[in-house]
Amino acid sequence: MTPDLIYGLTGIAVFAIGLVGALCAQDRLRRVLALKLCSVGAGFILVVAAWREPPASPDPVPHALVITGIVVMVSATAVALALIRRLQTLEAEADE
Amino acid sequence: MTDPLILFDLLLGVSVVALAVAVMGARDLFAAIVLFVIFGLLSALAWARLSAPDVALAEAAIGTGVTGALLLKTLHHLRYVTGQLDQFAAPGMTPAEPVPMGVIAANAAFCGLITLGLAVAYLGAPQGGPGFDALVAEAMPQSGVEHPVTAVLLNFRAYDTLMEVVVLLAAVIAVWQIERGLSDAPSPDLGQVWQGFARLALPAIVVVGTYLLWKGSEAPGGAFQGGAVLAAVGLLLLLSRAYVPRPAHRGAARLLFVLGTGAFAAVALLVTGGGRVAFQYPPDQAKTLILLIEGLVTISIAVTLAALFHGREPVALPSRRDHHDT
Amino acid sequence: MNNLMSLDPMTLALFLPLFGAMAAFIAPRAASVIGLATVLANLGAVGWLAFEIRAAAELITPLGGWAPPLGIALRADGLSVAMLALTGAVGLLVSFSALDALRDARQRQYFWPLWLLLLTGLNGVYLGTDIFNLYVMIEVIALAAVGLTVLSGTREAVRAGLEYMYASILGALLFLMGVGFVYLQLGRLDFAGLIAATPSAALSAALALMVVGLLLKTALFPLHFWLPAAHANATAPASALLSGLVVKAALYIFLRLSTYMPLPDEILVTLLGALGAGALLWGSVQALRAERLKLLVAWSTVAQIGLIFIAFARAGQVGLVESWKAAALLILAHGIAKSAMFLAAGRIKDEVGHDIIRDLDRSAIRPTLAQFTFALAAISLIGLPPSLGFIGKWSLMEGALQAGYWHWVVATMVGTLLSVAYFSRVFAGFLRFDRMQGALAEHKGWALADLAPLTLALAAISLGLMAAPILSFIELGYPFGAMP
Amino acid sequence: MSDVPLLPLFILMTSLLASPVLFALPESAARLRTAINLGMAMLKLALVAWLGWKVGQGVVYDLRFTMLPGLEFKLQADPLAMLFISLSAVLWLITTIYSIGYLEHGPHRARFFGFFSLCVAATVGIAMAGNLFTFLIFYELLTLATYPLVIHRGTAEALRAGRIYLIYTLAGGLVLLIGTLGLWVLAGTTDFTPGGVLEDVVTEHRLAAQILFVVLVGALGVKAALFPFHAWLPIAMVAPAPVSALLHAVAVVKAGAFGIMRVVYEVFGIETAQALGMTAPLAALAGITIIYGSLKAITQDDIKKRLAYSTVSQVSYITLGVALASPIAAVGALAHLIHQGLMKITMFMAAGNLAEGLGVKKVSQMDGVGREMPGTMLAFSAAALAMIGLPPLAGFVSKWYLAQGGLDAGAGWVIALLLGSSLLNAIYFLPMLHRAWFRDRADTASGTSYRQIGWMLAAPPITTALMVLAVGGFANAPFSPLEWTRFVVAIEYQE
Amino acid sequence: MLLDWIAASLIAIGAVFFVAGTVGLLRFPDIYCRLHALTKADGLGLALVAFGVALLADSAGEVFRILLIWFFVALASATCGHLIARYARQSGEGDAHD
Repeated sequence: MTPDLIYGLTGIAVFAIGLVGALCAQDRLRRVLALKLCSVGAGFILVVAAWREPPASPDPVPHALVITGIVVMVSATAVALALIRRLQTLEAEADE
Repeated sequence: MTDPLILFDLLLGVSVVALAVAVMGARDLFAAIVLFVIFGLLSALAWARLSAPDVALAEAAIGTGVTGALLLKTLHHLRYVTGQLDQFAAPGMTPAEPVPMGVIAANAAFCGLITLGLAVAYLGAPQGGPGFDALVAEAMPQSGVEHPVTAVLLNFRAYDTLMEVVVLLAAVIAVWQIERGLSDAPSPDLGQVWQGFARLALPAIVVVGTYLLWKGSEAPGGAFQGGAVLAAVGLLLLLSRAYVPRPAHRGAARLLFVLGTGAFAAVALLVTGGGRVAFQYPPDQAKTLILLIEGLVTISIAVTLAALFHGREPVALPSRRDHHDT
Repeated sequence: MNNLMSLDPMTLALFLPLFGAMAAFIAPRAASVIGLATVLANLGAVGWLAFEIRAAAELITPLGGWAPPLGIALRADGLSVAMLALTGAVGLLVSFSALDALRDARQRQYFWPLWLLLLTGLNGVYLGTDIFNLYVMIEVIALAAVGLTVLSGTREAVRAGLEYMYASILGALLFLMGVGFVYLQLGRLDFAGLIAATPSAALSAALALMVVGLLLKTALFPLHFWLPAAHANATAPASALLSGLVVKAALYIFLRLSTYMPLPDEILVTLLGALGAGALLWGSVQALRAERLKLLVAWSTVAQIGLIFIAFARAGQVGLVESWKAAALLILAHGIAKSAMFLAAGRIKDEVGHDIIRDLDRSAIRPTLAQFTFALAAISLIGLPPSLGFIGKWSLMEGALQAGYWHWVVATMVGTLLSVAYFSRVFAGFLRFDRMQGALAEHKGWALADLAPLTLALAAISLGLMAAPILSFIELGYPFGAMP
Repeated sequence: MSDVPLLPLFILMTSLLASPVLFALPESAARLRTAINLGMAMLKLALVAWLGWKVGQGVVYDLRFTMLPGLEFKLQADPLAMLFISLSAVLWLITTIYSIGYLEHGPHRARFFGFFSLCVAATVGIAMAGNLFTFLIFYELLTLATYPLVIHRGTAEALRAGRIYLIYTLAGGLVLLIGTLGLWVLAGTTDFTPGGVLEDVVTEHRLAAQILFVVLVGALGVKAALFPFHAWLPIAMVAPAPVSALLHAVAVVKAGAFGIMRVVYEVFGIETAQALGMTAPLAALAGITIIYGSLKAITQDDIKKRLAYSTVSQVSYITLGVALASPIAAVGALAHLIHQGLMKITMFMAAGNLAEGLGVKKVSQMDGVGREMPGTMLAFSAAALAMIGLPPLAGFVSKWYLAQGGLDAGAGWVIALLLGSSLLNAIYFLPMLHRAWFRDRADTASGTSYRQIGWMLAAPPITTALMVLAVGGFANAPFSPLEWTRFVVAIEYQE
Repeated sequence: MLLDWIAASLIAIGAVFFVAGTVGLLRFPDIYCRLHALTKADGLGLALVAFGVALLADSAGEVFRILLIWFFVALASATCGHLIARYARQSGEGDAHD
């Protein structure tokens, strides 16, 4: 048993949990959280795939990709959250 | 002989999955966000364990830190809008009806099915198989930097990285656009202790951020991690109202957002000529150019992340805090 | 300036809109001027690229001087240039009409940077050869597109934009997970690696993840749930861009991927076709029931995307060489006609003040030219000769007949009839005037703003006459099968 | 005169290019619109005359433009095309004059004349189409151009009629598309070639060819109002009178009949069609339509509806003549293409004048109208008598040839059919004439007194009525439609 | 070797404090008690762990950095505890058994 196996399966499970959450969650904020889980899951797979049995050093390219993915994800999250804030305000105004 | 740390790996893996379930299952949104932050930090730990310190840093700082702050800010806003601000642990935005067991079971089954399918495919793939290792090792000497991840980010696959900064730029433009005219939730008064903490922490954070940026060329760290840490400065400033964005700052903010992307793209274009294509830095100037780009990109990232936290573009403050400003 | 002379048109097509977007963001007052100049320059770059492709069939630029798989290369061939040209030309005309359609200064100020970033992303997709790079590009597109969707700022638009955002992120993340599996199996991410790969479980999973992600982004039934509201509630130029161009990016990636990594099973191809047929029927039925003009147009997009998937599926794995041509023609035809239609619908809404189909005749104001434009665009979308849509449909059905796939012919025919039915609801509104109150105004709405949509609609019709050269152009570089 | 290879294109363009100009003109620019309409119509007539002269000399016009690899947009001017173009050119001029008079004060004239022009362009395109693919293009254009004309009045009833019209004709067009595709897949070409293109294929793919025949003729039968696809035609009567005149005499119905001719003669070839066993059922169907249309016409009180059912019946003469597979019958069919056009346009314009001048729209209101509007009713009467087949009028000539052809083809029942049909024609036309001429005007019938109609309404039906007399009376003169018809048939039967 | 053992026991004791703090967080009835458990136990646990790890460090620089981390985490933790308590008191939430 090696770490990559464990974390690989971890990543897949996290991705699946996020996927199901994104499809089923009712709450707007929680759907964002679910998507975030998906992205971490995908990150796990890339990091795991880059891992090499020590003392060999890991492949740096997937690491760079995951960093890119993280930044992209925070951007998308920020936009989604801005939409949520806006929408909630508009709905609250409509209710009044 | 298995690694003695494998037990730790197992424990960590199980915790991460359990936390993911908890994030989805927690009935209180605030709890879900806190659990998510813990989840993110543990994931980062796992990645550090997988010899990916750069990724771990980025995930901890951006994926968890900044994202967590964004989520909490949004939650605060939602509670403000729906008039639940005063409740310490208000229920989520959804009615807190218990989810039927059948739905949970179906979700779990669906989830298990996806996991199973992907796991079969994963186990069938070559473990620790082919990669870019050899290519990177071969190209490193010409890259201009010593740290391979930085070399990939800013030289070999600089195009991706440029586009990633563009995504960030797009995000801040979109957020400004979406939130124009949106009224702010009142930011809480955090008291004297907090102000003292902020005063003490600020310089330390600046040092850490700069250090991360500087170390990036030879060791884990770099523009994104540094930028995220510096963005924390912005968050502190905004939260402690040491800095209040004003309409007059809009132009400067726009410039700062664009600075990194613009410099990156300009360098990428200007190095062309004499048979060189875009992004092909002359080997003798590669290090200088990369450091230049990294520095400017760090500033932009820090400012942009802080702006994403702040949300709407700076507008004139209403004389009285009013529900419908601008 | 010597430096700039050695630039290649592909790099220009990427950087021009990027710099334009930044400039337009920094200088909001000059955004319109900057935007128009950029879009024009972009079209120039694409023209230059097309010129070079005619001679060389394909062009490759390894960015940073690093050859794939380590680096990322830009590659153009006939198909990608056709998509770039579609984007550039439609984009230019939509830009012109945006000048008039966006009367609110703040909308205008944000429209340009977002649209130019969108253009950057689209151009990047059509020139990309690396699947991770494509992931980043579709995120650029997604963020800019969502920003455009909610430009109007109404509650419906923001709600639709949020749904769109969820779908977009989820689609992109599915794609990213697929990228992870590709790396796991192959250790590389460029197209050439995909072509050389032998089938395996991990690659099948990767393909499944990426295809589902792309289908979500391109809104193939039943993953279309986000599209109608998003496209119907955006401002007219944004709708035109979203419907005409944005969904095409994911379709294009799908087209490329499905050939580089052939679907492992004929049944899957048929399944995609069946989903396409489902989209065709469901989209048409919803369009028949839609009460608002823009919603009808948006549902027709769902139906038309279904048609494109039928085109993809109809010849199966063996005859794909012909399939993709039919699909590409339909993509081009839909891109032009649908953007014309959305712009026209926007003009009608602006002039009449609403877009309730039932009440379209009640108004004394008759934006004649916009209505005419709408009708012309509908002709192309229905697939009547000699429009480009007709040519696409013809090649679809010809191939299906030749392969003996009667069911696809029947599905296409039913879809065509339904499209006649739902578009004729609109025509009837345009042409009736018995219930009209008040005097008839004369030729109201002969505005300069009608020029852009009219040009697009006329192009959608007349490009059918150019089908032969278009077809021979998209074959340049033999987009499928052979790769560097 | 030197040879102009693009002549067919020019003829097409006279109306195709006029259309956008007419659209763009403001409503108030009536004079300019009239000038353009008449100018273009006359220009086209002149060009057609020139073309006819050239074709008569044996000049071959053949314009091609590749649309898809191997698939061409092709215009040609063969004698058969000339027959149809001449008809449309002559009648366009006349109908244009009539329309200008009819719609002088109506709304949406720009739109009307734009589509009107487009409609004629489509008809000319159908006539000159060199292959089925090109034919299909103009066939669909015709549908689109006529739809706005049918619903021109913009009432709920007109819209309903328009919807039915659109569904019928577009569905027909779609089936024609499938048929064209099938032909393309089966034969590798869609060119119109005397003798047909399927000769080599039928032995191997007999069933496919039979299905193709049914599909193509069925699709064209929609516009040709062949039973049971005729339902749209009487409903489309809500259109303004000049539109009805155009629809029935020149454009839509004739396009279908002309298409059937092309398909039978030049896609399948008459021998192949016979060998496939498809001509006899087609002839039977045509026969049924002839009787059915006449029977329905008798029961109609609305003048235009009665005329419409009469059209259903009369157009099938053409199909019958084609399906009988005899050269003599073919002469009758082709001649009837022209003759029916002239007769029917006269009657529709006359009916329009009755409605305009007296407000008379029903047969039961026609008492004594002959004395109020003698010119119009004389024209109507001449056309009606010709339709019944009174020698030596136009209808008699076509019926005579059809009967001869029936004998030639060994189908004796055709004689009975024609006699029966003529009897029915008499039953539904003669009462109208009787009322018009021999009864007194009942003042209370409609309550409206005679309103002066201008020369633009009065002259056209009289002109066409004179033509009806001429083509019948001088049937054997050189360059008469009949003579030209014989020339065409000689080509189609490759004699 | 001895140093290793001392370090290990320090870390272990620190971990025990963390566990105790966590149990308190989960079991105590109201917010102030929970805060009490958390800040006290965690503060001590952190100090012990940091000290233990510092003993294992290779260089003085590393020791310095570990101490710096301890300092800032302790500071942040204390500030957070203060903020929570303050907020709880303002909203009157502390009285409820939540």
